[in-house]
Amino acid sequence: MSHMVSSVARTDRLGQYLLGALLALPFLYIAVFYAYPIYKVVSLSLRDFQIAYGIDDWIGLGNYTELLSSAETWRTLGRTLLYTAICVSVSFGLGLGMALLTVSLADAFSERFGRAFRHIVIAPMIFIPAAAGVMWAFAYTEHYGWVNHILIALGLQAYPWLVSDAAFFLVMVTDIWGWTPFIYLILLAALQSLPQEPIEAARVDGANAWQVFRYVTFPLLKPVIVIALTIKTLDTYRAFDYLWIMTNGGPGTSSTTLNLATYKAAFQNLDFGKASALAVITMIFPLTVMILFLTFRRRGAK
Amino acid sequence: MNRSFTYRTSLLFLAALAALWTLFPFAWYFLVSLTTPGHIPRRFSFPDVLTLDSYTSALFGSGAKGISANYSILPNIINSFVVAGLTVIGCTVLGFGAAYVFSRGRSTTLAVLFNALLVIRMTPAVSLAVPIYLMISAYGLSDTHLGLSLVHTMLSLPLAIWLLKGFIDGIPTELEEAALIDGASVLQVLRYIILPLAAPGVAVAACFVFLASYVEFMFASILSRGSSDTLPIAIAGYNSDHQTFYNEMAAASFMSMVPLFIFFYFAGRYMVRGLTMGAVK
Amino acid sequence: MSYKMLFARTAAAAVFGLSMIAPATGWAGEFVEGTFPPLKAGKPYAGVTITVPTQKGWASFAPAVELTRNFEEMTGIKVQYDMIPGSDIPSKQLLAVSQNSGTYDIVTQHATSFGSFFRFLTPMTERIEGVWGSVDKFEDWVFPAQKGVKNTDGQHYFMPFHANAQIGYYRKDLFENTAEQAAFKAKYGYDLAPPTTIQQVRDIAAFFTRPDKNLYGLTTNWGGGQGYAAFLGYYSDAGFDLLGADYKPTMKTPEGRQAAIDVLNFMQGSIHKDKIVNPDSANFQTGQVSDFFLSGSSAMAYGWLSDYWSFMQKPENIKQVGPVGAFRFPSFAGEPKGGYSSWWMMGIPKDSKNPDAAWEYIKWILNEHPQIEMAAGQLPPIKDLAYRTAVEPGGINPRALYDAFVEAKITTQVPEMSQQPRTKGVELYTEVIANKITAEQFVDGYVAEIEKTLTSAGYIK
Amino acid sequence: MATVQIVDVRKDFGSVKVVKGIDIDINDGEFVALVGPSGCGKSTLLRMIAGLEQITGGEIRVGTKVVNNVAPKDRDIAMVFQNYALYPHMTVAENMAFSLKLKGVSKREIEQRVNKAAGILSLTPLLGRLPRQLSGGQRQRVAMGRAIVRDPQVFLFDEPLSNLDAKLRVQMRAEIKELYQRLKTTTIYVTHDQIEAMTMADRIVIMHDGIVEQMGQPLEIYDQPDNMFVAGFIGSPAINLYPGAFHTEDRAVFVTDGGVIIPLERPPVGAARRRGVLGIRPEHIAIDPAGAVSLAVMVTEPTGSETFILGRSEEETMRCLFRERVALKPGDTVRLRLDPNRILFFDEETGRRT
Repeated sequence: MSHMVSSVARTDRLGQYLLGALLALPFLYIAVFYAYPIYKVVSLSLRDFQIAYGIDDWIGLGNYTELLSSAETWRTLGRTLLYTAICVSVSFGLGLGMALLTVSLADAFSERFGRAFRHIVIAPMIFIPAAAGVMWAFAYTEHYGWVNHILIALGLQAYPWLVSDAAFFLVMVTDIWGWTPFIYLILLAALQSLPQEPIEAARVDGANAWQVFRYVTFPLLKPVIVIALTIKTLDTYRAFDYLWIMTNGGPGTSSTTLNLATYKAAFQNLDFGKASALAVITMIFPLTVMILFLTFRRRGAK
Repeated sequence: MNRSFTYRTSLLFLAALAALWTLFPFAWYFLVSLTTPGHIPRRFSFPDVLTLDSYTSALFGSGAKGISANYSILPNIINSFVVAGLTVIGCTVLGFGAAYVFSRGRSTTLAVLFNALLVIRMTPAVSLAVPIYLMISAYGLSDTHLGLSLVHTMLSLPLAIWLLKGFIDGIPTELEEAALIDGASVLQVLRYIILPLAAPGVAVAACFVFLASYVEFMFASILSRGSSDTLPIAIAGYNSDHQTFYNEMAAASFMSMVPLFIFFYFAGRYMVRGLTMGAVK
Repeated sequence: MSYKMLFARTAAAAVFGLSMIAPATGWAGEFVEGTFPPLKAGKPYAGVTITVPTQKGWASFAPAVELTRNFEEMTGIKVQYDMIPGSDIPSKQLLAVSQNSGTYDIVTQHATSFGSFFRFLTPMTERIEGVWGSVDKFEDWVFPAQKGVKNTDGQHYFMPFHANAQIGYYRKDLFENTAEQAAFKAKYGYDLAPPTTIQQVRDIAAFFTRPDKNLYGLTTNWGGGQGYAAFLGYYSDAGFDLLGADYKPTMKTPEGRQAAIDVLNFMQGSIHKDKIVNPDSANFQTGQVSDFFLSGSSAMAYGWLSDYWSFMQKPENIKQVGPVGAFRFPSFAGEPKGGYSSWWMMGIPKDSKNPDAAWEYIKWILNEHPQIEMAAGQLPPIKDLAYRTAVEPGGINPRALYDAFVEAKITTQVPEMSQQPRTKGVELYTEVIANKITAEQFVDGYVAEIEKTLTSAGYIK
Repeated sequence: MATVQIVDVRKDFGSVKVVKGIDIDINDGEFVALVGPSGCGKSTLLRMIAGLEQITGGEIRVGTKVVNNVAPKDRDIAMVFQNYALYPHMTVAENMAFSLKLKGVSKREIEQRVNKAAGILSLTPLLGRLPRQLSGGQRQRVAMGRAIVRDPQVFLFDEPLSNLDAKLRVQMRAEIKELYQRLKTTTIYVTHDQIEAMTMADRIVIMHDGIVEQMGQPLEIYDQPDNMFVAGFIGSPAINLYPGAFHTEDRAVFVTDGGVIIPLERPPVGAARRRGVLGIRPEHIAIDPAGAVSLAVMVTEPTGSETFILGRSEEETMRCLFRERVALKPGDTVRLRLDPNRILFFDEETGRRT
């Protein structure tokens, strides 16, 4: 604790121990509930561990070779990345659009109007994801859901949406609906705290709206965008609720992402060994991204 | 601002489109919560029966047999609040001191530990599910409030520390030094200076932790066997093998959003900070 | 006669004619009077609390939960229920008992998943002999399905407490409407009546499918796990067990393969090609089927509908559909061959802290009082009781349910079948019902999964 | 009250040496100002005296007690911070009472002492207010109140006036001085403002780059700066400094590198043909038609009481300050006389005054 900015720890030996303990406590907790499970999941992934059948044998990389040689695993990985890519990019586009719209509304009408619009846009955030999941699943039912009602009103046929190939993409719609406000809020906050001078200067210099955005606003927003996209990407990658509640990963495995595959292997098939191997595979991507991000940010800070 | 009529009209049009996109699913679902199973519209129309029965029967399990789940979400509300409450206590108690040290300390070790928090926050929860399940059941804590809140504490601790650090960063170190010179010990500095000044921050962090626990689904579903089901599990549970009570499910969904609603009024302006773990202020 | 009156009658019978229906009851003072299977007198396990898992939101079990007070008063044993969501019933309990944590004193399982539990349960033969005199007498007392529950060691590990079968419902007002009858006869050449062959099901469903009038011919519970169970039910009713004597999947034989394909083609085609089944059926569980049927949008319905039979007999609930009739769903083999039984059972795990108190509970739930109370949504697994609730005049269950059940079977269980192959089966099934794969692809994939699992588990050499 | 002795005190932050061995003896009841540009180590030194920074080397004594390893709370000192560091969640009274409360002083005595201090600083009507409800000057007074209420042995001030506007600063300066005169407590006062240091302190310590450049009474330092740094640092507008060479052939003159020839009355001993730096304060330059230096006026800044002129002479710029009003405008040329008695010379290499 010798490198304390405040003098508190430096001047009090007892205080040093106390602060050490204050720091040690949560990390002890993290050691028990994070570090140990990480160690454990890696070690379990090297075993054929099926608790219900009393099987618990060390099989080395057996689970991995089995998983990595299965086309389904690669399809699952592809699906996970597709889900992440689509949800993140569409949410980003919509979020940015609505943030710009909010600023324009406040500018063209009144601050209050902008605020009211903001309240509307973030409404999905006040719904528990599980509730949003059942709500959207309901919307796709043939006889009660408004999606089919609209189709029928338009003279089209109703369609069993969630038991079709469309299901995977419909979960994405829910994800986008539920999480666009996240990106929106961050971008809006950033937009509203942008220095006005460069934008005004650009206007005076004769830039049109698009040029102001392209050459001034967007570059100024860039650091925030990088952070928002990183967090959103990793959060989407971890997505579980919507997929599980709306489709259970189906039909078949057509909406099973790595998260769901891990969950199913563990808690439906009770194959803890294989589930652990999947869990490790699932972790690799976010941990790599995180480490790259932190290195990048460190360099940026220097 | 002098803007052309076309410009303003197209802005309004876009705003209406965005509002439709976010609000329409709610509106439809809200209508469902206001009717009874036999009266959920089967075509694009308004339900012919409007009643608050779904709310009372979801809340008290008082609905008529056969057309109601006969299931009260009151115990689930209590479960949710107890688990989230314990999680808030865990995160604040564990996180406050660490946040202080992170805020005031400068060393490579601290920097590494602090980044570790971000890595922990971004680890897919499902990757920890198996070992945590085994641990929690080995200690006989599955299907208990404590067991679930121990896990939720783990999940939210990084965010809590991150947020609290942000707030403590805003407290000038001179205040601590003044207190030191005034004769305070480290504990007294924390007790009389940092804690009262960080109190709004603690409240905001507590809100985030509370909500994170309140909406968490996966661990709540893995670790519960029924008697400690939290609200999300109960809501999803209306969709059972036997029957789906859409109207009560909708009513329960709308009732469950009350704490989130309050939160947006109480700490909404800290949203961004919480969402990005303070990376963007 | 309402079931309450029926209950009064049977209760009286229980008190005065106990010795007649309870031949194995020993010395009267040893047992609580009026109970059969008899509960030990003198509250030997008073003060003990047992934990009993059961399914969440299970209407037909709810009366038993309510009646638990009686049990607690009689025995001094406290009962704590864990309400587990239906889809987690196998996994949560399996995980609990496999960790030797003593979480549960009783395991509550369904016929699709009990196999995995044998290794964690205590055999019940001795206890059964103590009450019924012999295992044979016990097996005679309940439906034959129970014989399929035995483990390979020939012992019973589970006691049944709830029986159910999938049956069909139809709207009497439509079927008995003379105009409809005439139109039907003119079109198909035979009389409109509850179907007895699959072809008739198709005909009638097609006849009544009028989407413009918001009417479908048939609504079924073919969503996810229940649809998979429905498939197994049809397959079983065509005379096939899932596994043969050598543990090889019967779908590998040409006949089995054809039967499975017929069934799946019917299910898939009804939704996607012929469109004679309400398309939501691909997503429906029984409750939704019942709800949809009650709203008047379907001429026939299929599922675990007895849960809703007594509900549908009440005039206020059938305003839109009029009187409702039940029928035994036809078999793909022409003659029904027993079908597939929903058989809910309780066993006592080895790690139970109070196995004897748990046994008292199991005996109690098989008693007439709780069984009759629960019969409003199920069939008692006890033949005699079931007969009274369904066949005797004034019974609260449809006759078709009893008929469907008498010969119902339980698929051969090996522990490994209830997890990975089941998950795979459900996955493949959902792809069939979503029209993503063909019936043949299902059979091939499913057979391969079963063979893989059972080979690696050592059943298939 | 106590003496403070600082003996060879050093402070390193990692490999950076911030304070490089400082010796200062402060007498009992003395008011000493530590002054220097930012980064000179004056605040670090003060914080070491307070106990807020560990001492890397040397010794600090308060009274007779070595306090190197004594916690701040046990040093019996009080400190006023640059931004006042008032506890924002406590009222004025609570702020002032905090140290007494921690010490376990009885409620009655706390009240008495707080009231007394508040009376001295005319804070009595404000006792119930929170710091955010106070003006800058009031906050400053509360900070002082918090210090005096404890009756400490030493007062430490860390640039206490730098957050106030110019007018208030002058007023508070007087108040602090008055307070000091009343209490006569040993006071160490850190500032970067030389006027504050000059006007308030009994003794000034001028620090630069972690060392003491000069220590002494204000006017002594002004008139006889030990070196070029001190000369340049003290005095506003700043002293004119011209590197150049002495010529003694004809008559004694100093020729700056920029070509200005300045006549000298008596050159420093052994100055012939040697190089050096000439220093002349702006107020020691007078308008004199017979003066030796000609100045082309570039900027005039009349403030009423005095007139500042920036001009060009040959290749040098020159700052002049006249007490009288002069009617000069840019472009004018004027002849000046540099008061030879006031001219200072410094060694070009060492910067020391010769």
